[in-house]
This record gives sequence, C-alpha cells and structure tokens, in this order.
Amino acid sequence: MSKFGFSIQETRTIDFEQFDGRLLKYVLEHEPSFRVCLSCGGCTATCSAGNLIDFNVRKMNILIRRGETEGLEKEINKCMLCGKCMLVCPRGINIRNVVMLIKKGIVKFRTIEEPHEKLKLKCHAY
Amino acid sequence: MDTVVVIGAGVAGVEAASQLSGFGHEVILVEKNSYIGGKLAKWDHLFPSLRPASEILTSMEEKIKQGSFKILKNTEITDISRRNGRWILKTGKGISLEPDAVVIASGFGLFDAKRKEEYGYNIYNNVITSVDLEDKLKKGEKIRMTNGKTPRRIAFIHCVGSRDEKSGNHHCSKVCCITGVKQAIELRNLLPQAEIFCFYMDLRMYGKDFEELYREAQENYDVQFIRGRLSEASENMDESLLIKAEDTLSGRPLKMNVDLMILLIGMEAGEDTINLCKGFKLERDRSGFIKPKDIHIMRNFSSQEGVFLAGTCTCPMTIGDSIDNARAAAIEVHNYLKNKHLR
Amino acid sequence: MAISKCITNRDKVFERITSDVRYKEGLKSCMNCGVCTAICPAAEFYDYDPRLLLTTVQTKDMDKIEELLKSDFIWYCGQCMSCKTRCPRGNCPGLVINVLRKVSQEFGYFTESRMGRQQYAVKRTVGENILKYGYCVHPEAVKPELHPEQGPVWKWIFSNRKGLYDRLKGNYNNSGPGTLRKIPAESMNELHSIFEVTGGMRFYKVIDEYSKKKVKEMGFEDDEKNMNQYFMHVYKDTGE
Amino acid sequence: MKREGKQQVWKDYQKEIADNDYYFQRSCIRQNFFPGSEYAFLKILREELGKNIYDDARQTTCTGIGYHSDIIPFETIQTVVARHFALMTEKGFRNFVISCVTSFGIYSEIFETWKEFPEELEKTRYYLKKATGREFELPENMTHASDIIYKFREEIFAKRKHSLVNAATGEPLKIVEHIGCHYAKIFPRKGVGGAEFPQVLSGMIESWGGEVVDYPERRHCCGFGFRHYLVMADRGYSVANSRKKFESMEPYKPDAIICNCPGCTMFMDKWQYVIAETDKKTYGANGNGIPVLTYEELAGLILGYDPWDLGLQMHQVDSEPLLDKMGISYDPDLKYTGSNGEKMGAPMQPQFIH
Repeated sequence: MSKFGFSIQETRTIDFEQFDGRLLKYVLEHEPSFRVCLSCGGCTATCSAGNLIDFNVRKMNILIRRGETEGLEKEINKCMLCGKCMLVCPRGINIRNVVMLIKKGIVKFRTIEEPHEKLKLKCHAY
Repeated sequence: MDTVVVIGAGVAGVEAASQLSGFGHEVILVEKNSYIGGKLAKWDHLFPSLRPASEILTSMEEKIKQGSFKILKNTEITDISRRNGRWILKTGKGISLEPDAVVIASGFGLFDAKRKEEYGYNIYNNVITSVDLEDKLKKGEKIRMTNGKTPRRIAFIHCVGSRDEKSGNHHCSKVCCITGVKQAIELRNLLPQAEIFCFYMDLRMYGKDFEELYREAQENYDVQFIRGRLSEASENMDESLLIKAEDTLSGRPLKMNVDLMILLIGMEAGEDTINLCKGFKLERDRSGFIKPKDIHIMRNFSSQEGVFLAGTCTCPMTIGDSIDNARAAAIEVHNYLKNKHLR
Repeated sequence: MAISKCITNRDKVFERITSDVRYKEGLKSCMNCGVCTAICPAAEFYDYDPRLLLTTVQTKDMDKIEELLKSDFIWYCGQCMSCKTRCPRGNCPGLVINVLRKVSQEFGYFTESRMGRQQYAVKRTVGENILKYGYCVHPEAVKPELHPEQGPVWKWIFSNRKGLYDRLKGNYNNSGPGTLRKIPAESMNELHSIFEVTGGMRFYKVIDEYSKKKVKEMGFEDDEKNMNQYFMHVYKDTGE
Repeated sequence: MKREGKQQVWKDYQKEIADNDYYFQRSCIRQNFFPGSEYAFLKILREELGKNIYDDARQTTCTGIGYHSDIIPFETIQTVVARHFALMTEKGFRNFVISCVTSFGIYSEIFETWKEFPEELEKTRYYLKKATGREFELPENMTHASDIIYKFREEIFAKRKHSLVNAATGEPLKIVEHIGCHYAKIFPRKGVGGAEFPQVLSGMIESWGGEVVDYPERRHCCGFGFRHYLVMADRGYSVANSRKKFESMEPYKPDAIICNCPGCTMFMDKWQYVIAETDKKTYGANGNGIPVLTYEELAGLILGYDPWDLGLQMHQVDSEPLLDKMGISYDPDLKYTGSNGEKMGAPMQPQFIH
C-alpha cells in the first residue's frame, strides 16, 4: 500500500509473451492424447472431487495449455485419481495420466537448476 | 423444346445446366466473367480432403464438353422484365432472351474484411484474409510478413463477418470453420516451426469428415484452438500484431503477439445476387440471401413463378452441397416445365 | 376462496431489473463469445468478467442474480462502455451494470459488499457536490488530504485557487457566466426541484438509510460522528 | 501501417458539424483542472474564427459523473439534460456544443434512448415541466467541442505562430492522441473517424504539422472508472489502466499526449506522478514525464497564446519540454504568478518526476 492509500492493480490477463511451456511440453510428450481435448467439460461434470469441492479439471487443463501454472500444485492435489473422467471423455484422453504427469512435472521443474525463465518460450509442443 | 437460362457458371450453375441439358432442354448458361468456376477458380486446395480445386474445375469442363448447352461468357444480365407470363432477360451485349424458366446460380459475395475495422485489414501490414492466403498458396508464394521475415506465430480468426450484428450479418457462413482448419494444416506443412492458433466461438464441424480433420489438426499438426472471439488487433512497432480475446474456457482476458493474422471471411449475398433480386422482384431473407419459397420442401423455388434457385445464392454451402442443390434445382425445373405443358 | 398471488420481494427485484429501458437495451441475447471481456479494463484488473455477467443475468435465475446484487462483482465495471462497441449481438454489459447497481441500492443489497458500501462515499462526495455547488466536482471539494494522488501542483492550486482561477480569466464563485461561476440561486432551485420530482433526492436518502442500517448492524449508533467514520472507512477500505 | 486504409475509414465516419451559432455546455472537470482550456476555446471561436457561441450562466452540471457512479437515477439525469436543451431552446439556439466527453456520451445516450423509447421522452417532458415549468426542443446538431476545432483546424493553422514541428530539427513532433471512451465507443457514428480510428484529434495533429503515434494500447481506457477514482481505496484500478497505456506508448518516445476528454487529461497527467512516486518510473526523457495537454491548450499554443494564460502551470507533468521543442518562448518566473504578476508561491517539486 502506497502513501496514496492504494496499490496499483496488477493485470490478470493471460499474456503469451510470458508463456512458460515446460510443463505443457512435458505432459504432451508423455501423454499425446492430451492434444485432442475439446474442452467439452464432461470430465468436470463427472468429477468426484469437483462435485464436492471447488475443483475444475477442464479449466485446469486449459490453464496448463496457456502456461499458467501458478497455484497448480494446490489445485492438482484436489484430484482423487478415481478415473471417472476417463470413462466419459469423448476423445479418450487418459486424464488420470495427465494428472499424474502434472504432479511429476511440478516436482521436476521445481528442482531444475536454472531459474524459472519467464520469457518467450518458442514451444509449439501442442 | 423449352429454353432455360442459367445465370452464373460457377459450381452450381454448370451442374444445373449440365443436368437440364441432359433432360433435353435447351440451356443457355450466362456468365459475367471470361472464365467458368466462379470463386472456385481462384481456390487452391479443398477441405476436407485437401485435393486440388482444379480437379473440380476439370470435371466441370468435362461436363461442359459433354453437355449440349451454350455458354455466354463475359455476359451480364442488365435488364429483367416480364411480358405475358414470360421473363425477358436482356444482356449487356444487347441479346434478348425469353426463357421458359430461369435458374439463378449467382453464388455468394465475400465479406469485405475492411468492414471489421477493429481487425485492421487494409490498415495493418500483416492482416490477410483466408482468400488472400488461398491466393498465395495457389501462386506458390512463400508465406512471409511484409518485412520479409518468416512468421513465428500465426492466428486464424474465425467468424469474420459472420454471426455479427456489427457487420450486418447474423448468419453463420458454415464453411469458414473447416476452411480455417484446412489452411492451418497447410501452413503447418509450410512453416513447421510456427505456432498456429485458431480463435473460435464454436467449431461447427457439421460436414462429412470435418470433425475428423479438426481432430487431425490437433493431433498431428499442432494447431491450438482458443475459444474466444477476437475483440481487436493493433500493430506493434515491429509490424507484428497485438491481438486480444477472452479465453472463455478459463474466464480470463488473453493477449498475444502474432506475426500474421488470417481472417476467415464469411459468405454473404453478393452484389450480383442482390441485383438479380431487384430485377426479378425476389424476396431476400434476413441474412440477405434469396429467400426460398419454403425452407424445407421448396428450397429451389423462388417467390416468382419460373425462377429457380441453385447453390449459394440462397445460403452458404460447401461445393458438394452446391452440386447436390443444383441437381435438385434441375429436377424441379424439369418437373415444372413438364407440368406446364400438361396444363 | 380466492387465491391471492403472493408477490415476493424477489419478484419485485426481478421486475425492476427487466422493466428498465437500459436492461432492454443492454441485454438482448448473449452467445458467450467473450469480445467484451477481452478488452474490458475491469476484467483485466479485477476478477471480473462481463460475459459471465450477461450469462448469469440471462439465466433469469433469481438466486444467482441476488448473489450478484450482494457482491463486489457488479461494482468492478469502470463504465468505459468499450463492451458496447464490440458486441456482435448489440448488447452492452455496462448498461446492465447500471441497472443492477440501481436495484442493488434500491433494495439495500449494496451494503453487503465492500465495493457496494462505497456508494455511501460517492453519494457524500460527488452526490452532495451536485446539490451544493451545481457541479459534480468543485475546487473546494477536492481536498488534498482526501486526494494525495492529485500531487503537489493541485495542493498549490488548492491553496491559491481564487487567485489562480482569476488569473486564468475564470469567474470563480461570482455571478454571471464563465468558468467556475457561482450557479445562480434560481438554477440551483430548479436542479433541486428536478431531483425531488424524478426521485434523485429519494435515492440519496435510500443510500443514506441503508448505510445507517449497516452501521447499526455493525453495533454502532448511526449518529453523525459514526457516519463520518463509516464514510472514511468505506472511502479507504481496500479489503487488503 | 497503411495510411490509405485509415483515410478510407475516416471518409466513412464524417459527421455533420454546424458552422456557427452554438450553445456551449461546460464541463465540471475541465473548469476545475483546465480552466484555461474552456476560456481558450471560446476565445478561438469568437476572436479567431468570428463565431457566435453562447455561454450560459444558468446551466449546471449534467450530473454525468454521479450517473456513471450510479448515485443518480436515469430519470434525474434525463431531466437535467432536458433542462439544458430547454435553456438552449429559449435562447434560440439549435446547435449544442459539449465540452466534456462524459457529457457528450450522456447527451448522445439520452438522445438515442428518446428515439428508441419515446415514452422516456414523454416522461422527461412531464418531469421537466413539473419541476421547472420549462419546455424544450431537441438540438438539430450536437457535437463535442473538439469537433468544432477539428472542423476549423485549417483556419486555425492559417493563423499559426507555431506548429507541431521540432524547431531545432524540423522534424514533426510525435504526438499520442487519446480520444476518451465516451466520445465514440458508445455511438461510433457520432465521432469523427468512428470508434476504431478516430480522426478528431489525429486530424488536428496532422494538420498542424505533427505525426500521430499509433501505439498498441491506443484504444484502451485511461482508467477513470468513475466510482473507482472517487473512492481512495480503488484508485489502483485507475492508475493501472493508465500505466498500461504509458508502457505501450513509451517505446515510440512521444513528445506529448493530447486528450479529448478532460478526465483523461487529468488522469494521464496525475498518474504519471503517482507511478513515479510508487515505481520510480518516468516515461519521458531525463526524468521528465510525457506532457499531457488538452486539444484547446494545443490549439492555443499553435495560435501563439501564452502558456501560462492557457493554464499549463496547472499540470502536474511539466509542459516545458514540449514548449521548448516547439520553440515557444515563455517566462519561467511568471509560471506561478497571479493576474497582476504577484507571486503565489510554487508547488513542491516531486522527487522522481518533473
């Protein structure tokens, strides 16, 4: 808070110039079926966790695609790994494996030596 | 023998003329251009199979060769009147035609992307339309920015001039979704390093093999789809474009810089169609196309006796649908002429 | 036995929303394309989404609408109306916001949210300026202690205002035409009369009364001193 | 960027602007923060262009800031607006000229509402009659004050003492124009050049020798937000929007920002100070800000009016860098003096920005 009685608001716009594509690239490499998501929301509708608490698996998948990984660790642990989402997915995505890979990826990229680079990552790994 | 005048030697016109002459009618096909094929003649490859457009043109030429009908190229209908129950059509070259039936196959008009001011077509350097892109592909031009650089990020913008009250078009142009997917795949092949995005509201993959091509684009061609209509584009210092949409599936505004923006422009009633409507005193529907007599069971009938409709003058259609529609029109004309004699 | 139709408060709220011409103008039908949110300044800097607003209102679900009326959500919009330019369906979320804010205040929902409560501060500043001076903004009312962001130049202007406005050929606080003239008494009377006749005065009272009610709910007397404190509280409360 | 493309758009969005006999509707914010601007506007119209314009003592605020902050009912503002039309009608005028962009938006909105919902017009007539006994006619021509300057930009330039050219290098000055959302975003047809490529200020800048900077966030709002600025707690929204614009225009190194709307002028001026104080960041060269001027101030400078008569001393960001570039001479000692040259102290100099 400044002497003016407010702080300058920060943007919440998704900015592709700040894209960190490492996690996405990792997930796609190991679970190519993730490419064909339609964002239909079938997974979210049937999600065991999502029916009880505030958790949206479809939205989480979108945010990973946009390189938005802030707060992801807390979010991903809401998943109960029941696998119902896979039963309803019209494109047959192995969502359970996607979740597992995200968990692994979070650890992997946290331990990476180089500092988190928030720059244009020319990753067209989609 | 009855005479039928078919107006427009595009996909629908040639098909209708060919079928009608096969039924034994005398057919005159009137075409304002010096060539046949209409907008197809300028197209490179076709969805969903990515076959060359020239193959369809060749089959049309084949039909013209086999059929026994007359084509008047470089000819426009300039005056339309009706006397004693017969239509009298005068051409710019002073020819007067008195057919027993008329088939309008005047096709569609392309949405003028300049009307969507906030996208900056004709103002920003690296904004082109799907038609411009197709032209480049046909000519074998390299896909480059105006400054000669290879585009690293490309955005296809869906629904330009369709489903948009601000552009004066409420309707869906139907074919742009799949055109975007087709062109995205083609650009992927030409520019393997580029990122390619499609900004869409709905992906209306209604036709045969459309959904399959969409899936292939995701699965094998690294095309990214973002659900959000483009709100505006502006030009950066380096001539790239800053574009803004909402990523509606995450509920947040989104911006990105792209090197090339391709506007998937829609279909609307063309100037020729509008003029013919005036001449024949035909009703147009709220999307501006010619209104069929009955949207379900009399799609090839206009509100005027003896005037029939074929192809995209009534609504957006694919090439396959236009051909089907033209055949249907030919049958309706044939039945009409037959019944006329019975009366 | 006659069955009397029970009209609930919620029905009245709904009726008030949908009968406003600005609602009719602002929401025809939304297809969720997001062009409004894409360029909405409020959506960029707050957890706000005009597309979601229209979708919610379009459901006509009074539970959801009531929730909106009680929340910060309807107060984020900055009224730039950029949404109006872009909407492919001719809607204007900003206009629907005007209606929801009006209704939120009329029915007392606004004191349930931090940003809603600020209406009391707005009424006490701009609202009272209008009736006191005939201007929305008046130099006497832009007090540097309430406006540190105006910076040192304004502070200097504020302390030298008479001399400075005279130097710039103004007609500061004088009769006759010109910059910052004193609005003639007859004109001020007409302005007050318009506020009486059109419900402007009553609306100010509604904002006052619900704000006092809130102060009481918080366990305080609604006396002048406490209301002044409440004013400073809502004026400065960033929610952080 | 292709200029011809913009010219085509400009051609499509020209509006009718009356050429004489105007009724002037003043602006609250302009009078408070840029009093020299309305004075200059009237002087230019009357003395330079020989026009008849009526400045009415009886008018009040349009209540627009209160309306967009949602403390004023729609019925109330409609009737206040109707009263101003009544004052215009009584004085025999038909051409309504509005100094404030918020007001311009309000008047246009109400005008269109009355067209689409005639019952609102009838209701307003009844309210006005009941409250004041007055009756009114609608104006035949309604314009923003900048439209008039735009219309006569060449006539003004013909009388120039200065132009938007760097006096030392002969290069055109690079000017950012900011239109103000309510000028054309609500009704694109009511703004010269429309909503996407507005020409009202570009036209002045180009005619007066300058070069318009078209930067990516040109269309973005200054961030006023009405209620957001009015309460201290949410001013961070307002600054954030202006900052977004400054960041976007900075690489183009603009020599000045010219605004259409008095609110935007004020915010883009003050927020540079706040950003400097908070982030120690300035957007002009050598610790300067980017001077922010109203179009009347700019027109006044072109015509050779004294900067301190125009009120440039009321800006937080110093305008001197622009004056120097334009080769305008001024007396620094007179900057903070009164009508008779008496000293009135001076503002404290901020630490990070001039």
